[in-house]
Formats: sequence, C-alpha cells, structure tokens
Amino acid sequence: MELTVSPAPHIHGRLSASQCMYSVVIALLPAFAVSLYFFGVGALIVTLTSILSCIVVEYLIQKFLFKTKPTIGDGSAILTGLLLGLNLPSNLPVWIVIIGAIVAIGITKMAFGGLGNNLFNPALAGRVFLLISFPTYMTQWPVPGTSWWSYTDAETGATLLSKLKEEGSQWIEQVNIPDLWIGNQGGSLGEVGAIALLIGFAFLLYRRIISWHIPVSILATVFLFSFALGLGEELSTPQTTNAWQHAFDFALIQLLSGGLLLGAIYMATDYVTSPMTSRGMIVYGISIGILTVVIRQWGGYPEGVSFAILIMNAFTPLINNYIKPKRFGRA
Amino acid sequence: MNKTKILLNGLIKENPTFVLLLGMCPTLGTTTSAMGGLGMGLSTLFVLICSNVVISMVKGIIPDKVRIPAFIVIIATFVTILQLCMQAYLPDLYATLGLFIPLIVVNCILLGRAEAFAAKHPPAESFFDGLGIGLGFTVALTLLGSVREFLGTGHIFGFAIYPEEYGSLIFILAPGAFIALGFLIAIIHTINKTR
Amino acid sequence: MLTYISIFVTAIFVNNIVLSQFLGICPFLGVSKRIDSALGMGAAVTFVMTLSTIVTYLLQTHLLVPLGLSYMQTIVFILVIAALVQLLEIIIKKIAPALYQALGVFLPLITTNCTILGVALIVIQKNMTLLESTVYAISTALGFTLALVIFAGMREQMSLSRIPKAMQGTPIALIAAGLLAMAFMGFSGIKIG
Amino acid sequence: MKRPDIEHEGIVTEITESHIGVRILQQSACAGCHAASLCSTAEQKEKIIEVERFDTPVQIGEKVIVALAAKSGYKALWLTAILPLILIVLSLAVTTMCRAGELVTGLCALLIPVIYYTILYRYRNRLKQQFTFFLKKTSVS
Amino acid sequence: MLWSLTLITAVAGGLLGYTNQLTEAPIARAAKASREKAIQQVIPAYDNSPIDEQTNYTVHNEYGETVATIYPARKNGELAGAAVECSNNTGYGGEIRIIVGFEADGTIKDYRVVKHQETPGLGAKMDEWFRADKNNQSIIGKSPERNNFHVTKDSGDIDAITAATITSRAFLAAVRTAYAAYTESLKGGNHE
Amino acid sequence: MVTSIIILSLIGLISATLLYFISRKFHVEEDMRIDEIESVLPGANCGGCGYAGCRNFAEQCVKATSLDNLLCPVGGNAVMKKIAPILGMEAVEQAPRIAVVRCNGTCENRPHTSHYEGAHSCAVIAALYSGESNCNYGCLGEGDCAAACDFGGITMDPVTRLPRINPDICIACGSCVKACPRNIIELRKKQEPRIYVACNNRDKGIIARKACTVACIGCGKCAKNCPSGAITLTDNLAYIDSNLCTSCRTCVEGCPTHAIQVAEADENENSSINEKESATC
Amino acid sequence: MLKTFRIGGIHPNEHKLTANCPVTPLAIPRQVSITLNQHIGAPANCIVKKGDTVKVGTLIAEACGFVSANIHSPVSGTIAKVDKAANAFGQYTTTIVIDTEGDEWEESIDRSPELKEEITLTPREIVQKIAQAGIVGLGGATFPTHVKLTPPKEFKPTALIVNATECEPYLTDDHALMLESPDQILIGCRILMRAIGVEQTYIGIENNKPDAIALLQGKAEKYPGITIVPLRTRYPQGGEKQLIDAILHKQVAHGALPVSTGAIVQNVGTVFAVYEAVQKNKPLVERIVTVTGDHIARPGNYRVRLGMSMRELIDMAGGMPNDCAKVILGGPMMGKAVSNLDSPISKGCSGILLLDESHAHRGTVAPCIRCGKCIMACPMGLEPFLLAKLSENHLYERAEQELITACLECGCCAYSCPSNRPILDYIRVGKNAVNRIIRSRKQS
Ligand SMILES: Cc1cc2nc3c(=O)[nH]c(=O)nc-3n(C[C@H](O)[C@H](O)[C@H](O)COP(=O)(O)O)c2cc1C
Ligand SMILES: Cc1cc2nc3c(=O)[nH]c(=O)nc-3n(C[C@H](O)[C@H](O)[C@H](O)COP(=O)(O)O)c2cc1C
Ligand SMILES: Cc1cc2nc3c(=O)[nH]c(=O)nc-3n(C[C@H](O)[C@H](O)[C@H](O)COP(=O)(O)O)c2cc1C
Ligand SMILES: Cc1cc2nc3c(=O)[nH]c(=O)nc-3n(C[C@H](O)[C@H](O)[C@H](O)CO)c2cc1C
Ligand code: SF4
Ligand code: SF4
Ligand code: SF4
Ligand code: SF4
Ligand code: FES
Repeated sequence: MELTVSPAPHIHGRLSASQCMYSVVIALLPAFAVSLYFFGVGALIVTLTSILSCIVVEYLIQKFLFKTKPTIGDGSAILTGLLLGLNLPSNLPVWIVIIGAIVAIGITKMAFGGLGNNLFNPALAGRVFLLISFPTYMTQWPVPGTSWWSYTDAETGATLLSKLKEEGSQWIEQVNIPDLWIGNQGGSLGEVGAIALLIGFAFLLYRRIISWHIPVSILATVFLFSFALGLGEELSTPQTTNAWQHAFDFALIQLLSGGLLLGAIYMATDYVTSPMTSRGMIVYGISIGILTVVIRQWGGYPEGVSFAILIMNAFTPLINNYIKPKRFGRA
Repeated sequence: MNKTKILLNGLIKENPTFVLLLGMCPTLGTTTSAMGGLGMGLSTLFVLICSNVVISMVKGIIPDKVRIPAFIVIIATFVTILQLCMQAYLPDLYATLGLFIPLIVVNCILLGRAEAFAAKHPPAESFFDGLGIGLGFTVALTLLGSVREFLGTGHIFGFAIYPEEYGSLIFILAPGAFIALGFLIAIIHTINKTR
Repeated sequence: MLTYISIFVTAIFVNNIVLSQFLGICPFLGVSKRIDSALGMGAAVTFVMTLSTIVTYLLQTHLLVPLGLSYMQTIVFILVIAALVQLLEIIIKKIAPALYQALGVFLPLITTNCTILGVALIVIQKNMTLLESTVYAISTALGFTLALVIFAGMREQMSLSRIPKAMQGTPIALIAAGLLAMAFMGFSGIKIG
Repeated sequence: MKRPDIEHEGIVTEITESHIGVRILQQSACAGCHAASLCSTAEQKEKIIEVERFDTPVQIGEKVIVALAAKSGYKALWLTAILPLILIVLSLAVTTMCRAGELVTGLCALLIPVIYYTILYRYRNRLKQQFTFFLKKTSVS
Repeated sequence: MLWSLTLITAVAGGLLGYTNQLTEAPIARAAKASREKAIQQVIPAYDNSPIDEQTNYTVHNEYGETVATIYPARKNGELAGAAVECSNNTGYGGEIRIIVGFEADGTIKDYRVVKHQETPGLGAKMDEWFRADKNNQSIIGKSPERNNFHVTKDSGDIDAITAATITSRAFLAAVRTAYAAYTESLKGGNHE
Repeated sequence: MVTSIIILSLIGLISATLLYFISRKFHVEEDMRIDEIESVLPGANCGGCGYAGCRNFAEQCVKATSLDNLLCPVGGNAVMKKIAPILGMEAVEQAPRIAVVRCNGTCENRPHTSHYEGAHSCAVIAALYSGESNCNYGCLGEGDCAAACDFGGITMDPVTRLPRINPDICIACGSCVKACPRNIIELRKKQEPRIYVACNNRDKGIIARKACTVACIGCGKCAKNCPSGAITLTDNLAYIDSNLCTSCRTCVEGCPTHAIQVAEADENENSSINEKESATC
Repeated sequence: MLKTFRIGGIHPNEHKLTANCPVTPLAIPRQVSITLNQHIGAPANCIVKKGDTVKVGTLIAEACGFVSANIHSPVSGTIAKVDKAANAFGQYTTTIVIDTEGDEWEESIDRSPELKEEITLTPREIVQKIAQAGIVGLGGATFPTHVKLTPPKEFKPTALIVNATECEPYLTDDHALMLESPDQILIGCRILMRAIGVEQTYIGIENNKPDAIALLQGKAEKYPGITIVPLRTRYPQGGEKQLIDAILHKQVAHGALPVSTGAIVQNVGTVFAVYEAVQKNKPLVERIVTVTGDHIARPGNYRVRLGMSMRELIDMAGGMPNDCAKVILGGPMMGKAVSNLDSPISKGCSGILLLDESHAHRGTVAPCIRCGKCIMACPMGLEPFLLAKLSENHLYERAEQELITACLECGCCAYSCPSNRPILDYIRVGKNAVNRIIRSRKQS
C-alpha cells in the first residue's frame, strides 16, 4: 500500500476559487431578476451574449494560443461575462457586446496571463472600452418597464445622474427615491435595483467571500462627500427650505444611482485587482469614492464609478507595495 | 557594404519601430490616421537622409570631442528647414503633425544613426542607411496609422472600408494607440521568431 | 489663481503628458521597475523641466522674438536644454560630490528627451505667461512622475506573473499603458472654474 | 516602514586607507530599451563612488553591490532637486506679487539655484558625512 | 576644436536665415490663403478684400467677453454679408474657434471650424454635423434671430451631435456670439 | 540673415563650449571593444559564463589578461575564437562539456514506495523526505533542472520521469547543476561515447540495492579493473574522471548492477532505458 | 470576551474524536528502535554497542554539545544492533535497536504512584536533573528543555506559560494528560517556577476543553502563583509567540527570542515529564500518543514506550483501515506525512493521524487570485502569496526583506487559500534559502 506524502498542512478550508466565483454569480441573481423585470428581453439577450462570448473567447485563447487545458469551469469568465452584461444598457446590439467581451477577456485578462494576473478589472475595462468607442450606443438608456419585448428598439431616456448634471440639483425634488431602491430607473441593466444589490452584498458577507472594507469605505465616502457638496451648494445658493434634507436626498441619490452599488460591491472588490490588506482596501475604497464624486461632479461624464475603479486598479500595485499588513511584533 | 543590404537592414532587421522600439512618441502621437503616419514618416525620412549625408560629409572636420553637439546642430538645422518648408507649402499637414515635427530633433533614431552609421561611413552608404531606416520608420508608422484608422473609423487613407458607425473610436484616441502598437509588435515579434 | 489650479489639474490628470500627449514614452517604457527610482527620476525631471522651461521662455520672449528669429526656436532650444542638463550635472558634481554619488546610485541618468523640449515648445505655442509656463512645466512633470510611478508598480507586479511569451516585454507594457490611458480618460472633460 | 536599500552594481577600482572606490555605470532612463548600442542618448556614465564604511574584505576588480539606504537616496534628491525647485517657485511667486516684469522675475528665478548651490557648496563636507554607502557582495549562496 | 563648432553653427545659422527668407513670404501667403479660403467659402460673392477691412468687436454675454473678428463682404460697395470669426471655450476640449458667414440679413450661409480640440469621432463631427440636411441638425439658412440657436435638450431648435452635447452647446454659443458681433457691427458700435 | 548667423553662432558657441567641456569631462572611454565583443556574443544572458549577463562577460573579457578562464558556454569555442582577435589574445581551445544525469532510477528500476502530492518542485520534496522511492540520493522527478534551463537542453521524460539531456542543445551552462537539490547532474567532457556512473547513491550496497536495481553498490570492481585508473570509489560510490577515461568500456561490462552508462553519439541520454520502458510510475 | 492572539488565525473543524478517551497504557513492545536525532540540535552520541544489556532508564546515548539531549533505553533487554535504518520519512539515520527482555527498571527510578509535592532541589539541580533525564519540548519542537530553562543572561524571565492549548485538530494527548495527572502538572509548574525563578504561571487552555479547565482551576487554588487562562479556540494559539500574545498581550519582536518578553513557554507534557524527572528520577522513556482518524477502530490516547514501531502502535489501535491513504505524525496542520510505518515513535510524536482516501489528497491547484485570504489568515502578518511567489522566482533577497524568516510554517495560509496553492511549500524552500544566505553572509 503506497502512502501519500505531502507537505503540511493536510487539511484545507471549505472555500475554493470557483466557489467564490459562483457565489458572486448567485449574489448577482436578484439584481439580474430586477433587470429582467424592468428591461425585459433585452436584458436577457445582452447578458447571455456577454457570458457566452466571454466563455468562448477564454476557451479559444486557452486552447489555441496558450495551448493549455481550458479552465472555463472555474467560473471567472462566467462572472466577468455576467458583470460585463450587467454593466451595459439592455438595448445594446449584440456585436458591441461581443467586442466588449473580447476586450475584457482577450486584452485585459488573457494578454496578461489569465486569471489572477490581470492588472485591470476585465469587465470594467470592457465596459469603458465600449463607452469610449461607441458613445452613441452606450449613452442611450432604455426607459425601465416600458415594454418587455423590445430590444434595440426600446424607448430611451436619460439616466438620473445625467439629468442631474444637465438640469442642476434643484431637479432632485422630482426624484422618487423609492423607485431607486426597487430599480425603476434608467441605467445599465444590473445597476438599477439597489435592494437586490444589497441582498447580494449581505449574502457575500455572510459567505465571507468579500470583506466589508472596500464597499463600505466607497459608499461612506461617496455619501459623505456628496452630502457635503449638497450642503455647501444649498447653503451658498439656497433653493429649498430644508438644506439638510436636500443634501441628504442629494447624497442618497448619488449612492443609489449610476452603478455605484454594483461597482462598490461587485467590481471594486474583485480580488485580483484590489488591494490585499484591510488597510489597503480602505485607502482604495476612499480613493474610489472621492474619484467617483469628482468625476461625476466636475468631469465630462455624468457617471464616474467605472473610471474611478479602473484608475484605482492602476494604483493597486502601489498600495500593495506601500501598505503592508500589520506585522507580528511590530505593534 | 552592399547597398540593398543596407536598405533592407533598416526596413526589416533593424526596423526602428518594431524591432528597435525607437521614437515611440511620434509613432504613437501622429498615427491617428494612415496619412498622419505617412506624413510623419516621410518628414523623418527627409531629415534622416539629409543629416546622415551631411554628417558623413563633414565627419572629417568635426573633432571627436564635439561630435555630439555638432550632430545636434546639423539635425536641428534640417528639422527647422523642414518646419519652414512645411509651413509654407504643406500647412495642413504641418497643423496635424504639430509639435512632433520640431521634436524630430530628439528622436533617438537620428542621433543614433549619426553616431552608429553616418560617422563611420561614406555619404553614399549613409544615404542608403538613412533611406532604409527612414523607410522602415515610415512603413511602420503608416501601418500603425492604417490599423488605427481602420479599426477606429473604418477608413484607410480616408477610403471607407466599412461604415464609420461600426468603428471603435478608442483606436484613434490615446489608449487605442498604445493597445494597437502593443499588439502589432507582439504579432511582428511572433512572426519573426517563427520564421 | 484658478487658472493655475486649472493648468495644474489639467496637466497632471486630464492631459497627462505620457498618457494622452504621447511625450516621454521612451523613459516611461524604459525606466526600471523600481518604484523608488521612478519616484526619484520624476522629481529630478521636474526640476530640470522647470529650469529649462524658464530659460527657454526667457530666451524666446526676450531674445528671439525681439530679433525676429523665432524660427530658430527649435535649434536654440535643443542646444540650450542639452547644455543645461549637462551643466547641472557638473555643478552638482563639483559642489556636492556626496550628493552626486548618491544620486548616481539612486537614479537613472536624465537625458534630454522629448518631454523637456516638448514642454518648452508647448508653453510658447500656447502663449503662456512666465508664471503659467512654470506651473505648466511643474505640473506636466508631476504628471510624468505619476504615470511613471504607477507604471513601475504595475510592472513590478507583472514581473512576478507569467505573461504569455508573445506578449512579454514591450507589447504587454504598451497594452498596460493603453489600459492605464483608458482609465485616465475618466478625467477627460474635467474643468476647474 | 523601512524601505529596502537602493543597490547598484559596481566594480572595485581602488582601495586606500580611507575608502574603497567603486566604479558604477549609471544608465540613462531609456537605456532599458534594446537599442542602447545604436542610440547615443541612451548614455551610460561611469561614476566613482567612494565607500568609507567597509567590513567586508574586497579586492580590486571584484564585482560588488554598492548600497545606499533608501532614505539617503531621497534625501539627496531633496537637496539637489526638490528644495531648489521649491525655492524657484517661491521666488517666482514673490517677484510676481511685487509686480516685477517677466524678465526680472525669470532672472531672479534662475539666480536662485545659483545662490542655493553656492550655499550647498559651503556645507559639502557636512553633506559628505550624511551619505554613507556600504558594500554587499554580489553572489551570496 | 571650438572653431569647427562655431563654423558649423554659423553655417547652420546662415542656412536657416536663408531658408527663412525664402519661406517667409510663402508662409505668410499660406496663412492668409487658408483664412481667405475659409472666408470665401462662407460668405456671399464679393468684390472687396474682406481681410483688409477686418474689424474687431467685443461681445459680452453669459460666457464673458469674447473678441470677434468681422470680415465684411461687399459687392459693388454694398454690404453683402460678413464672415465672423470668434470662439467659445466651453467645448469638451476647451476652445472652439469658428468662422461663420452671414448674409446681409443675418441668415447663416455657411461655417468653418478653424480650431478645436474636441474628440475625434465625437465632438469633432461638428465640422459636418451642423451642415447636414437631416432632422433639425443644419444651421445653414437659419438665423439666430428667427430660430432658437440652442440644442433641443435645452429646448432650442437645433439637434445636438449624438453623444456630444457639450460640443454642440459650445458650438452654438459661438455661433450666437458671432451673430451678436455681426449685428453690433451693423449698428456700427462698440468697435475697437 | 546676418543677425541669425551671429545669434546662432553665439548661442551655438556658448552651448557647444559647454557641451564640449562636458563631453570631455564626462566622456567615458567606453571601451569600444566591449561593444564589439558583445555583438559577437550570443546574447542569451544566461549567466552560464559565471557573470551577470553577456555585457558583463564582455567587460570581463576586456579586463582579463588572458582568456584562459573565460568561456561562453553558449557560443563555445567558436565565439571565443571570435573574441580573441578583438582583444589580440589567443583563445585557448576548451574541451566542450555537457551535462550528464547520474541517476537511472526509472520506475522499473526503482520501485515507488509512496506517492508524493504537493508543489511540483524537487526542492520541496528534498526538504520533506526521501522521495517517492527509498533512494535517498536519486532523482525526484519534478524537473527543477529542466525549468532552470533557458535553452531546452534538458527536458523531463514523461515515461521514466527522469531528466534527459539533448546533446545538440545542451551547452553546459550549468544552470541545471545548480538547480538540482540532489546534486545529480554533472558537467563533464563532451567525449564520444561518454561513460559515467549513472548513480549518486552513497548508502551501503544493501541499502542502495534495495532501493534501486541499478544502483552503484560500491563493490569496487570497476575501480580495480579500469586500465587507466579513471575510477575512484568514495562513500560507496564509484566516480569516473572524464579526463582520464579512454572509453575502453571495461567497467561497463563488469558492473554487476549495470550502473555504468554509455552515452553514444547521436543518442539521447537514457535512450537505452526508453526501449524497455513499460511501467508507469 | 475570551483572550486570544491578535493577528490572523483560523478555526478549522476540531475533530477531537478522542477527547473522552482516558490514557491507556500499552503493552511493552518486543523490540524498540531509538534514533539519535529525536530532538533539535546535535544528535546524541551512542554509548552502547551490540550485545550490551540495558534496563529501562539506562542512558544509551549522551547529549553531544550544548543544544542536545540524553537518550535512555525505554525497555530492558539487549542491544540488537546499532546501524543505519530508515526513519519515518525514508531517510537513513543511525538507530539503536533493542530486543526486549522483561521489564526491569533502573533502581534509582521511583515507580510508586503517590504524589510527591515537596520540592527540595535548588534551581541548578533541577535543571541538571532535567538535562540528565533527556527531556525535550514535547509540544512538537523537541527543543532540549534544560537549554530553554537557562536563558541568556540579559533576559530575566518573569512568568512561566504552560502551553495546554492543543490547538491542532484531532490531537488530544495533552487534554488526556491534564485529566489524568492534574496534580503532577501543577507540581511540575512549581518546579519550573523555582528553576527559572518566577512567581507567576499561566496555563493557557483553549475553551474546547472545559473539563480540563474546570479540573485544573479547582486544583490550582492549592498552588500559589498558578493561573488558568481559558482561551478562545483558534489555531495556531499553541504557537509560542501567539500564546504569549494571547496571555500577556506582548508580541515577540521579529528576530528576538520569546524570552525577551519575559515569558518561558513549556508544553504541559513537558511539565509532566519534568515532574517525573525531578520528583521521581524518571527519564523520558514514554509519552502519550493520540492515535486517531475517522476510520480507525479504536482511536485513543495511548501511553507508549518510545521506540515502538508506528505499525505496531496502529495495530494496537485496531489496525490500518483499508482506505487509509495518508499517515501523519502529529496534527493535520503541522504534522508530517510519513512514508515508512516501520519507523519508531520518537520523543516529539504527539499523535498519529490516519486520513482516508477522501481526505488524503490536495485539491487541484488554480492560479492565485490575489484574494488576500492567506494574508488575513497569517498569524505573523506576512503576505504568504508574495513570499511564495518570490521564492518560486528565486528572488530571495526580496523575500528576506518581506520577512520570510518570520514564517512559523503554521499552514494557515495554505489552509485558507481557495486556489489550493502550495504556498507553504514554496515558503519553506525560500526560508531555507534565505537562512542559508544569511548564514553565509555572517561568515564572510
Ligand atoms: C473620451 C471621451 C471623449 C469625449 N468627447 C466629447 C466631445 O468631444 N464632445 C462632447 O460633447 N462630449 C464628449 N464626451 C462626453 C460624453 O460623450 C458624454 O456622454 C456627454 O457629455 C453627454 O452625452 P450626451 O451628449 O448624449 O448628453 C467625451 C467623453 C469621452 C469619454
Ligand atoms: C503553529 C504552531 C502550533 C503549535 N501548537 C502547539 C500546541 O498546540 N501545543 C503545544 O504544546 N505546542 C505547540 N506548538 C509549539 C510551541 O510553539 C512551543 O514550542 C511549545 O509550547 C514549547 O513548549 P515545549 O518546549 O515544552 O514543547 C506549536 C508551534 C507552532 C509553530
Ligand atoms: C538560551 C536560549 C537559546 C535558544 N536558542 C534557540 C535557537 O537557537 N533556536 C531555536 O529554534 N530556539 C532557541 N531557543 C528556544 C526558543 O525560545 C523556542 O522556545 C524554541 O524555538 C521552540 O519554539 P517552538 O516550539 O514554538 O518552535 C532558545 C532558548 C533559549 C532559552
Ligand atoms: C468578489 C469578486 C468580485 C469580482 N469582480 C469581478 C469584476 O468586477 N470584473 C470581472 O471581470 N471579474 C470579477 N471577478 C471575477 C474574477 O476575479 C475575474 O475574472 C478576474 O479578475 C480575472 O483574472 C470577481 C470575483 C470575485 C470573487
Ligand atoms: S535531476 Fe535533480 S532537479 Fe532534475 S528532476 Fe531529478 S532531482 Fe529534480
Ligand atoms: S562496478 Fe558498478 S556497482 Fe561496482 S563500484 Fe563500479 S559502478 Fe559501482
Ligand atoms: S505558514 Fe507562515 S506565512 Fe503561512 S500563515 Fe503561517 S506564518 Fe504565515
Ligand atoms: S489565499 Fe491563495 S489565492 Fe488567495 S491570495 Fe493567497 S495564495 Fe493567492
Ligand atoms: S521619442 Fe519621446 S521619449 Fe523617446
């Protein structure tokens, strides 16, 4: 009888990498369901195309360029595809979705060596690539709940944030905040339903897939910064009677719209491209928060989460380099 | 040395862009279109040939110690001449290439060829060296420009290949320049290796 | 004041010299993957760039333009900058050998590259005042430093991962730079004031 | 947090009572590119580093690593570049506020580094003590 | 040794000076020609020299002070219209400088974008966009007096460039400025 | 035009003086020969010469007083012959060397007694235990050596799980020698045929034999019979000095365990084993 | 909130199958094999030869140098041979084989069961006695105890910490010992306190052993200066540095000896052995070994003569289960898998764990996804993934800067890694290389 010999340790924790990936997929299901409800068949087509093309691209590259055994089963390509899909408008033509998948998997992930080696978040890089390449398509958002069966012919409208940017902050009086919680707003198909996204967050925290540091620091920073901005603006040029209420509403809208929750919970937390120590995560989260508000407020774009995360992805190696875990004996 | 060999050397074996990776700034900065790349390549070609020939002619009277400053002066002179002539006769091209024309002065290719080749060879050979390297640069820039223009707008040299609305705008912007050049170099290296 | 802040922010983030203006690509791709060196190199470039911009600015506005010789800009600038960079080295070597040695170990050599000449030419082209030019030079150099440092970090991380063979070296560096430039496009359109 | 030392490879060229001379080759920023030999801007310069503290026995011609604490590197940078830069900016700000003409302002700014380096010159000996190099053997195995 | 360098620089200087002399006139001509061409393209037939008659006007509006240059076109001594060059710097990439040609009654005949830093493929489309005979894109044949020269989003009459509202706004603002300068010039006031 | 000449000459003169002064002050007499040598070197930067990269080797060549101790293993004598005239020196012909693997513990010869699972690294196993067989000295089969080779001169045979030298590629850079935690690989003279003891086991004969059927059991027969006195025995292990061996093959026939291997020309190492190979590990 | 250490740590399933098994003495084996390097430090010097007769407790190998330990015969009989034999890991080391005849003990040994409370010896004599008895740390490190009890002059111990955490899953030998011999352990503590001159002892016990905590807490009142400290169950609480941190809230600086915090840590088994050596003159000839595993017939805590073969011990516990695929000496986190069952039980062997086919293998290795779980788990605050990568790429200088030498080899990182990366395997390689470099640097 041959015994097996291996170095210690001989037991292993319950979590595996693919379980992590599939857990995130599961956590995203409520948000996906919301998007199906509001955006109909378009959401289905875009998401499925995105997932499928991510898988195919990864498979082809591994099989024919790397000549290694494809590892589609690890779920990371599926997750990237799902997240990419959720980041797109539901009326996006299929060919654009496929280009996004090629950029996400081919350029951002596989060119760097595949899973674990990429420097930028693949799904976001794909999305931003599309945003810059096809701005006409990428800035037209279907109006939620108009028709279940319309795809590229869906009725379009502006997102909340771009309206806010266009029309100034007095406009927030007209926003129906409960709509934001349930997902009745224009935007990328996965970013609209705040409650659904938060349910997923709770699930991920419970399963210990992610820690609270990144999402909470992003959300808190955005909220506080926007609150301060709203208050400042309101106090300098009063428009409403209750400045505090106004600032609060303003900050809440910033929090619940424009993909902030999707980004903060599911994309900024991508293991590969975010810092690895809790202190690093907080620095990263706060920076994303600040950049998001800065870009939203002063930039050319109404929406800043994607760029903020990508920019901080670039800083991640530096953060990892300079912010080390608390060493034993150096306390 | 055989003249065609000198010429081919610059075009292929020592292609300044794809093999030696020289002069990256104009390579990236002027290739939003095939035309821009071609214009920049030809401009560089002009200065390169002139400076190579002149340097090779005067190399006898330049003391070794001051050769670098002397080379710089010669190169800069031709760049300025080019600048003036372009302003006078090709104002539109000059406007698109902008800053990158005066910056030819600091392009390593020029000083590098002056040092490595022109200072050691007779004018005729230096001419062919300049021609070869310059053409290599021109071809590379034109290629990159065509690729970017094609992917970005669906045109090559302004001729529509597919409708513009299907073009990925990013390729005529900064990120696309880096990405397109990265893949081009990767492809060319792979081809060179398998050959 | 607002113009200076605007120049500052724009030059660092919006129109980053490397990532959107395509100047200084050679040192950007070539400089070592040590973050320390990148930082040091950036600081040294900032100093040199500021100094040379001031010098060339004065030459242009108080010598070349009055004499109607502005067409000699390029040749004069390149000579002056090349001399200045070298001069600084000599001065430092003579004055503080210790510093000179320390920097020798710490930094790669600074050579006249297109960033320095480029900035000298841009400030003239944009009709900036002396103060604006200086602020522009400093901010541009800081932008250069920022890009350099970020990139050094990215490269350090890449050096530990297995890049596919075809992509190793310059190709992956360029693609990483491209993605970085793409991320930085998020700053585009930012306006102060 | 302690940053790792800055290291540079060099060759021992002289050994005297007081110090060891180590020749290093300093490469220019773009010397990383493959065309270094074709391109004269990709210069290299030799510098002789004087190492005073040494407890490792070395021989002339031996390859060693000259190391410098990262802090010293940054300090050198501050003294040579960052501090004069700040002074230049300050002088620009002050002279502009005094409503001096551009020529005056500019010349003042250029005068600053001259003065600064002159002052530095007077302290060169004290500076020397602040930058100590040490040697490491290249191959430890 | 120094002599040879001096020699080289001297020769270089001579060469440059000579080239400059040779090219000075063509450069000036080229500059004038391009301007002239632009003017010619945007204004009605004329028989005077608009460039020689140019005047500057300062317009005050919500964007602050803008200097506009007016090149009047005369036919048989009658004012046939004018080309107005002016700029607006609220574009996506900063300044947008245009030349707009007006008929005598203020109707826009044509325009040219002289200088801009808008994104290629997006804002840069303004070169053609506001000329194209589609929907409400075109400004040709309209006049800021009769039409509301704002983008439809701001309840104006002109369709913005898709996904480049910022550019469109800046462009239309520049056109409005040009029109204002033109009407000023008709009144003959405020001129420098 | 006159002003232009004067001004440019003036500026040119000033900056040129500076540049001149500097270039004189700073010009490194970079020995041109270094570049020349570097250009004839293969540029593999493998460090096989014992220096950090090709340029470094070129510098050493320029500095050295003779080329006796310098050899670029990649380029071999051919390259050294090109270097010598650059420096005006004689190139001493150095006998080419090649790596040999001193273990023949195929699955068939050396039964496995345990199954290893963990990082694919010989170093890890060596630190952990005896390895999958009972031989404390034999090859561990995870290919640290092959991974260390920049040229592909040594590869792992999937069947025997032993490394295999490709004599056409191996340039004796020595990377694999350094990588092997069990010191199994040796560089020796590239003679034809190469005769060497394919065993590294220093345990007593019984122990060695029990672990592996083709182990050297230290009986000493070969040493006694060798006509050239090329074989020495230390720690129960025979060693054949390649400088003395005349390839007479006396020892090969005499070895009771067939521990002595003969590598013929045009034949890969261990190829004799392959033919009879059947068992899987 | 219960005390515990402050950085990292994990909580694997405890699997304490034998928690309720009292200590069972086993029959004397017919033959024992004694290896000479059962402890850290120089191997002992064999002082017997083939044919010599020995009694239980006869010195058969002598400590050789400062850090080394005596070895005594665990049985009476004749020396069969002194020769090289394969140890548990297939490596050949010098081994003394003794054929058992009867069970005759050296006369000086007091075998009576009664408790001897009174401590008469001076500290020096106590340490000498411990050295003579060949006691080494039984917590796993097998560091000679007498050496630990004589810390360098510049350190003044202020407290004794008894390590009764038994944080490894499966193992219960310390637990069983505490339930069996609480008084002896407490007296052992008093002896050690006297030996190192401290007034305070903390016995750290994880709260998954409430019965032991209660029992010792009750008894400790009689013995001044001894405090029982219940600890929150967390691995690797038993690590010396972690235990000191948990109990004294002090962290041993990188590179410093644990005693620099004033604490000297001893395992409970060691303390018990000290009691027996000092009060009963009994050298270290037997120890408690947990034999456990999901499928073994009679798992338990057995009192075993050292030198008994592992196979014999497993047979006595019911024999090898059919599906057993891996045998581990020690616990599942730090124990070493063996390849040779015909090797002897040595002083440091606290347990034998038999894993069946379904638990014996590692999962498939995937690329590192930089999840940071290894960093969160590392009790030393290191970045295990980075250390492993640096080591894999032979970047040892950087690994040294990243403090690779501080790694405890506790395995928390590899346990937590969702990609099943062999992190610790590579860290060990790197650590060895770095230590070699440091040593060679010191030499030059
Ligand atoms: C790289 C990039 C370039 C852009 N260029 C322009 C531009 O030239 N003109 C413009 O108005 N908006 C530009 N934008 C802004 C976006 O197109 C943005 O969606 C726009 O401000 C609002 O869209 P809308 O015009 O559909 O309302 C650019 C954005 C990006 C990311
Ligand atoms: C990760 C790790 C876990 C350990 N776990 C225990 C343990 O559970 N029980 C124990 O007594 N010693 C354990 N030790 C050993 C202790 O660090 C320490 O060596 C021992 O308590 C000292 O006592 P000793 O010399 O009496 O063995 C562990 C060591 C390490 C590195
Ligand atoms: C004087 C003295 C010297 C020591 N020297 C060492 C030593 O060199 N190496 C060592 O591992 N432990 C040494 N130790 C013991 C350590 O403090 C520690 O207890 C031992 O490493 C066991 O720890 P562990 O069981 O947690 O692994 C020494 C202890 C003392 C009192
Ligand atoms: C918590 C978590 C978040 C993730 N977020 C992303 C993401 O935003 N984008 C993406 O492409 N992949 C994401 N992934 C999947 C995976 O990390 C990704 O494919 C790698 O970046 C590819 O190397 C995520 C995985 C996890 C576990
Ligand atoms: S020869 Fe050495 S390095 Fe190579 S596989 Fe065998 S044990 Fe490993
Ligand atoms: S004959 Fe064979 S077994 Fe005997 S010593 Fe020689 S090699 Fe070893
Ligand atoms: S084994 Fe080392 S690196 Fe891994 S968790 Fe334990 S102490 Fe940290
Ligand atoms: S736990 Fe594993 S996958 Fe996660 S960072 Fe560490 S080594 Fe990488
Ligand atoms: S071409 Fe710009 S730095 Fe080299």
